[in-house]
Amino acid sequence: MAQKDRTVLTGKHFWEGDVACAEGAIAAGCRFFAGYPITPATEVAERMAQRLPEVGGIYVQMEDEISSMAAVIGASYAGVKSMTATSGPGFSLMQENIGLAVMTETPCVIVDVMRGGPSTGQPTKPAQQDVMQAKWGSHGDYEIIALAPNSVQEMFDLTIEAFNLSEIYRIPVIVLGDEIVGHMYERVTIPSKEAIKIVNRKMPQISPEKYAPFKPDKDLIPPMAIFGQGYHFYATGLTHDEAGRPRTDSIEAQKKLVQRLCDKIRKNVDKIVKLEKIMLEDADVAVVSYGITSRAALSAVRKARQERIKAGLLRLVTVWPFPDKYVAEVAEQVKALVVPEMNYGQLVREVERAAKETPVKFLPKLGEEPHKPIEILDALRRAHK
Amino acid sequence: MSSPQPKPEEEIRIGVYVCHCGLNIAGSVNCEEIAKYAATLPHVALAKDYRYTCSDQGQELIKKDIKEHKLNRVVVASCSPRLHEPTFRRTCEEAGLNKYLFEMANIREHCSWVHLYEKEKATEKAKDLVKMAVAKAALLEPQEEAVVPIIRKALVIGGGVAGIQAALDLADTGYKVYLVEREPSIGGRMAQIDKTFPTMDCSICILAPKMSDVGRHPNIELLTNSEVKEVKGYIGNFKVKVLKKPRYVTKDCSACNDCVKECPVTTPNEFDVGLATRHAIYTPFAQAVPSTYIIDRNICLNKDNIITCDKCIRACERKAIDFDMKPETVELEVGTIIVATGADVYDPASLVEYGYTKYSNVITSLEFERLINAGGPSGGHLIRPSDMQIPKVVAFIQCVGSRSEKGGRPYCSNVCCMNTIKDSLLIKEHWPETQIYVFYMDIRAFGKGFEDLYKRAKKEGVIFIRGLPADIVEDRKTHNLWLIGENTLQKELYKVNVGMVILSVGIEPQKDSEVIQRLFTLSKTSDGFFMEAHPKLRPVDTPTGGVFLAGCAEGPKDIKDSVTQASAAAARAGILMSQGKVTVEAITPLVIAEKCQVCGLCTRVCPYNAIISSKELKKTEVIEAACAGCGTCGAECPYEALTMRHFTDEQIHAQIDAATEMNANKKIVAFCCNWCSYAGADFAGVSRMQYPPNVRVIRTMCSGRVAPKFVERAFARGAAAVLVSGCHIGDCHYINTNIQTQKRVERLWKKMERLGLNKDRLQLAWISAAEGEKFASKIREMQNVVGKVTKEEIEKSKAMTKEKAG
Amino acid sequence: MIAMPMRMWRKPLDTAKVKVPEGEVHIIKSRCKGCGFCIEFCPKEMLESSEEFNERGVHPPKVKDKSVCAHCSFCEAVCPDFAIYSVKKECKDGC
Amino acid sequence: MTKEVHPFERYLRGGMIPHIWCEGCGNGIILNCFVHAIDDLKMDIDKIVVVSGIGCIGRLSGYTNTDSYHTTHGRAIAFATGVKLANPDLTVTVISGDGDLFAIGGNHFIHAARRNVDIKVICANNFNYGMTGGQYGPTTPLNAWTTTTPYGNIEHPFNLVHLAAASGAVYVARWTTLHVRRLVESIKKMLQKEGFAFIEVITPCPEIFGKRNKMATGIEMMNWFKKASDIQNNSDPAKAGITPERIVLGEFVDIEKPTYDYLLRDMILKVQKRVRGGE
Repeated sequence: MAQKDRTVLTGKHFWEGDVACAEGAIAAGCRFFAGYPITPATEVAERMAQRLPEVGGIYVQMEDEISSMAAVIGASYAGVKSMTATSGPGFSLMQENIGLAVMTETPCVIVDVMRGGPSTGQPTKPAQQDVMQAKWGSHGDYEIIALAPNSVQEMFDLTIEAFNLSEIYRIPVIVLGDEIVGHMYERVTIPSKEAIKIVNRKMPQISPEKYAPFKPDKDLIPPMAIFGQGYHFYATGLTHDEAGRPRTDSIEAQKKLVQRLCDKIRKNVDKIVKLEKIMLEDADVAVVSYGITSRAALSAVRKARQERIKAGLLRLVTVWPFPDKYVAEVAEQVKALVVPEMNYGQLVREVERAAKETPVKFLPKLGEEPHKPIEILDALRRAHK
Repeated sequence: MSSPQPKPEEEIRIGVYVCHCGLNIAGSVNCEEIAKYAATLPHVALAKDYRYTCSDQGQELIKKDIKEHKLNRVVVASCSPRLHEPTFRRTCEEAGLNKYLFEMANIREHCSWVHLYEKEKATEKAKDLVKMAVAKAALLEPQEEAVVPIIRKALVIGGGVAGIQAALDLADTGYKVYLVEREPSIGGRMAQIDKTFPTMDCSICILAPKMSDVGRHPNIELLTNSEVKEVKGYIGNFKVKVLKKPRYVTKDCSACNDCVKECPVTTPNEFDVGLATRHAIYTPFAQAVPSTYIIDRNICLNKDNIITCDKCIRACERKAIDFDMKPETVELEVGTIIVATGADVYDPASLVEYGYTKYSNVITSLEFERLINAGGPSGGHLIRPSDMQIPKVVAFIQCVGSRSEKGGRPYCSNVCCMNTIKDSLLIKEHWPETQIYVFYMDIRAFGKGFEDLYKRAKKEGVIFIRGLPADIVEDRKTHNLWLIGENTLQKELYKVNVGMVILSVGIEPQKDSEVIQRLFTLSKTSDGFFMEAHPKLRPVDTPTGGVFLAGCAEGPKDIKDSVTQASAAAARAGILMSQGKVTVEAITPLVIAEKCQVCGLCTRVCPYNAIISSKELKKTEVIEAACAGCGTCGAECPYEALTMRHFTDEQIHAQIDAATEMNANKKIVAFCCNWCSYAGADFAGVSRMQYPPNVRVIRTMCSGRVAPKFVERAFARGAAAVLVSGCHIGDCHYINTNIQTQKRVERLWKKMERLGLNKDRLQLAWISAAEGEKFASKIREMQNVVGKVTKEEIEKSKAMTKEKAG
Repeated sequence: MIAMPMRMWRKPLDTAKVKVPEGEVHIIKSRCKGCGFCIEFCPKEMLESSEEFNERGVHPPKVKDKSVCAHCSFCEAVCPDFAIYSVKKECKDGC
Repeated sequence: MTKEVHPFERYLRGGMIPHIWCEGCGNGIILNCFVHAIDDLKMDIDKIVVVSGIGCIGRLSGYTNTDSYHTTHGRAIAFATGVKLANPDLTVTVISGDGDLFAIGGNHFIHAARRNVDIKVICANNFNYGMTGGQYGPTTPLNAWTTTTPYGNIEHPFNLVHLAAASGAVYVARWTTLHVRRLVESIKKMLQKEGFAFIEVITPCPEIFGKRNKMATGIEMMNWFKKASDIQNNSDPAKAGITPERIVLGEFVDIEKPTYDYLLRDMILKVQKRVRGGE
């Protein structure tokens, strides 16, 4: 009898976000998950533990998040799309090897379902406190990609997107969810397998003898060989040349490598960045928002319009690389920007930097619950005056 | 266990039988007179003389008398108790008399044979000996013998043809056998020899099947490359420690020889007497059993636990090489032991006149065997080492290292004559043109089919010349050899030129035979070979119960004799094991609780830890099974709290008193241990060595039994001199008890000094069973002392008893 | 090994015939760091420190007596720097 | 004269030799033995992955002409776990130091052993942190001198073979860099074994450790190994101590038990079968 394809569960489902995320990963071709239980990301692991074997994938529960991240990199080098899912404390532990993944240009996905910190903080409460850690968490200069879903559907869609980006740019991609999108139940529509766009990493087209594992093509991205194919290549966390040889004492090598690692993202921001521009055409005040907060922001903007306030919403689906250019455009057009965040002021700094003279109104939110639309509406009213 | 005391009211009735032993005794002793004399002694119910007391009729007579005359003690005056005590003890038992109520007077070995020409004196001495025996007999008590089980397993030491035969016989009988061989393979000398005389069989062809039988036999556990390190216990119950040296090759070895091809180090092969090369990993010879190879770590490049060279490891497909093997000590429990440790070959290099090691074409008969052997280094071609050519003329020289007082050994090595004859025929067979000389003293072709072979050799044209060469000179250019000597038949000098000389080297005891000797407390003959318990009646037994001899360890002999002896030894061991139990002589001590002060002195001197005195329990106990009955504890006990059964203080005192009753001041009282010095005295008798008749021998199991008070009593009774004698230090039959003897005698000497007595009157002598002459000369020597002793001194020495020794 | 104490003084007759593997030591001087393991642990003690310096300023080993090399190749196995190896000598007169 | 080519050249990454290790350091011997074992087994080097952590020996993965990965400090085993699980056809070997594997990486070691993941671990034990200049570590002997134990070490060292055995490794052995023949055989055995296998290799570190502990040269340290080593195969690893007088070497564990990889694949097949059948 024909095998039931369980890779893409096409159809309509009523899922929580963590489950949708896991399904997105499987649909994207992820066949390896290494993780460690942590609220509010545990459900991703649980779903993977159940689902991966069905599609011939590997679920392994490691002894901690450090090893989870290391195993994810190992699996990726063995040629399998891999991911892990965690939350604040675990995300901190992963930073070491996220740095390694960046340095060795490893395609992989890290789902961070944000909760309240610092430290153990409020495991069951939502927050947007890891936004900066996602960018700066590991030591040294590097660029990274982070996506911020605001619905269960997006937990599915953006996880697929995350895998595609990581495969294209050979870089770890972070899905910045939060306790709400993670645990909230919503209807999810899964398209047919064919309708889902999947990208796979670029493989070397030359013979092993000629192959240099970190020699980039014009797009600054080196084709990636995988273990066991006879390329006998060497990857190290040390600063290395194109052949992969350690170059711990050469400033040249350091400059060349770090610059490329950053440029391969910076030079491709337009290709990478996803935004939602809502009612911005004639707006004179705008909300800049991402993740779950953007849903409160949207209803606030609608209500403002009913009050004849020309309000609009710029929603950052991609938070990293930060879309300066687009924020700047909006900033020039409006008299003020409103930035609600479930933290004490993180991404707002980037917005301010991009907005230049345009005043930015920051709406912090710490712990317990997300912003209420009315709070954002008030801010818009005031900004409109 | 306490022995049943004779009922007090029972009157002691001793029967005395004086044996003529044909003329052996009657020839120099008046037996009738002795019998008459005996009849006058206390407790003697009847005394008779008889021609052959050991004959059936003789024994019947004794039995009859026991019944008719209600005899409850029997004394036979005849040969050595070491010979016939068992016989007469049996006689008594058959007549319902406890065998411990029998006593013997040794008037043959110790009297008639050693005083052949002084009949009166001999007769007087014989009377004394009988009197002593009667005196002891009156005090004898019946004893019950303890029964010890015999482990039905045997140990055979030595894997030569004798050991192989003994092991196979025992194994086939159904007993478990441990065969211990120190070489990597069994086979011994016979494996090196090409052909056997007189039948000219291929030696290895007839030996190899036996070797593999051993290897395969379900009842035989073969321990090669192993040595016996320690032996404990006693007849039927030996505990033996065997050191198994590592081979560094496991049983997985298929003997494919791949490793050898890779091994980078070589050395001369012992098996080929150095004529061929072997590697560090090797098998001594093709038919070796076990076939498992072995690594010679002395030359292997891998020292300590570092493997520098792994060539053999890599060559071995079966992964059979293991440099981590360690020596292990195997503990065996066996009931019987057969010593078949073989012999060595005489090294002729010391006979400079023959130029061995100086002239390359002078070889030994063993080297010859390897050269003539088709499997040998020259593929069976008799080539001379100097130029690898086959010699036209060869000479054999006989008795190299044998029958010579100056160079080598005094005895005949037994096999060399026939071996040479065999070898000469082999040469004739392959190269008929070869001219062969044999230089000899006598040709001894005494065995079955030997003479025929000798004749054949002569017919084939082998030239026999009587008279060994006085010198051999090499021709520098041709490396031919000139033999110069006298033909003692023609009384003329000869000067013969030959291409090769074969030295017919003799057989000598293993260089390290002392080790085995000590382990089993064996005796050696003057030749250095192990001594049998009795040359005629117990030729394969040793004095140590449960230990037997086979092969050249006992004396030079050919293959046939070795095999015969091996089968005999196997049979003797088999008898013990089939009986399953053995009675131990009831000569162990009894503790008299009321006298014992639990001082622990006995415990300290016991070599077997067989006596335990516990201060807590306030008592001393004897472990019957462990005790060997040497009696040193009895000698040591200051409180006379130990009764040495069958050798009690009273009995020995009675012997001393009897010996010293008349003109003691002319007599020597000699205490001789059963195993060495008494046997030595017997040997003097057997060899008819004459010595003064004034010695009176008192037999104890060990010189350790001789308590100072015995000596003192002898002196107190006016004895002119006292001899205490035992086994040589280190050879003591009771491990080291004779060291106690030495201490005690030294104490007595000090005391004599204090009392101003002539120390020479007390002598200590170590005399082995083979040293008859030493015993005889000792007595002669002491005779001089006796001559000098004055009345006053005799009187003075009576003081000895007044004061305790030491 | 065999305890038979027989005097063995002759050169074995087959000495000429018996072939043992012989080795030939090759030294890659430039790689040597001069730890001296090969010299210290050669079971044939056929190596010694040379007088010359290599580019890293150490004395590479040199062969004292090449005739004794048994081709055990321990030097090769114990060298941390892949600077020495031995090859089996192809022996002439076909063996 | 012709250019000398070492017989193992093809196993070494081009242009990487000479390596960075000091004169008298034993790491090169471990590398030598490792490629020797691969050569003996005629293994397909395309299927061999060498993973290392941080520290002197961490550089080893760069010297083998295989697929190699040089991870962050202590994470080699975790990375290797990912590789092996993702592609079971690969022979994954971790070669790293005592500090890397048993201090910062200790947790990963015991858990990988517990799971019985089919990876091979060779630990170069040089008794200290060499790369950082000789600080004490989890294997530094009591009373030994290092830059951070200027008054002598007061910490008790790990018995690595005991730890490995207790954690569930199916093969455990200890050798020194002087016991190269046994080490090569041991590595061969390990490479052919299924499950978590561990070999501790005592290696000389004269420059950094030895000089502070009365063994100034590699030869001195190797002679210490020679003098003190005592081979006790199949003995109790708990008793396999390391003291100045006695270094117990040998094979301590060689057992069979289902590997994590096997159980995992087996489970996946079962699940997929059920799925095909349709729940």
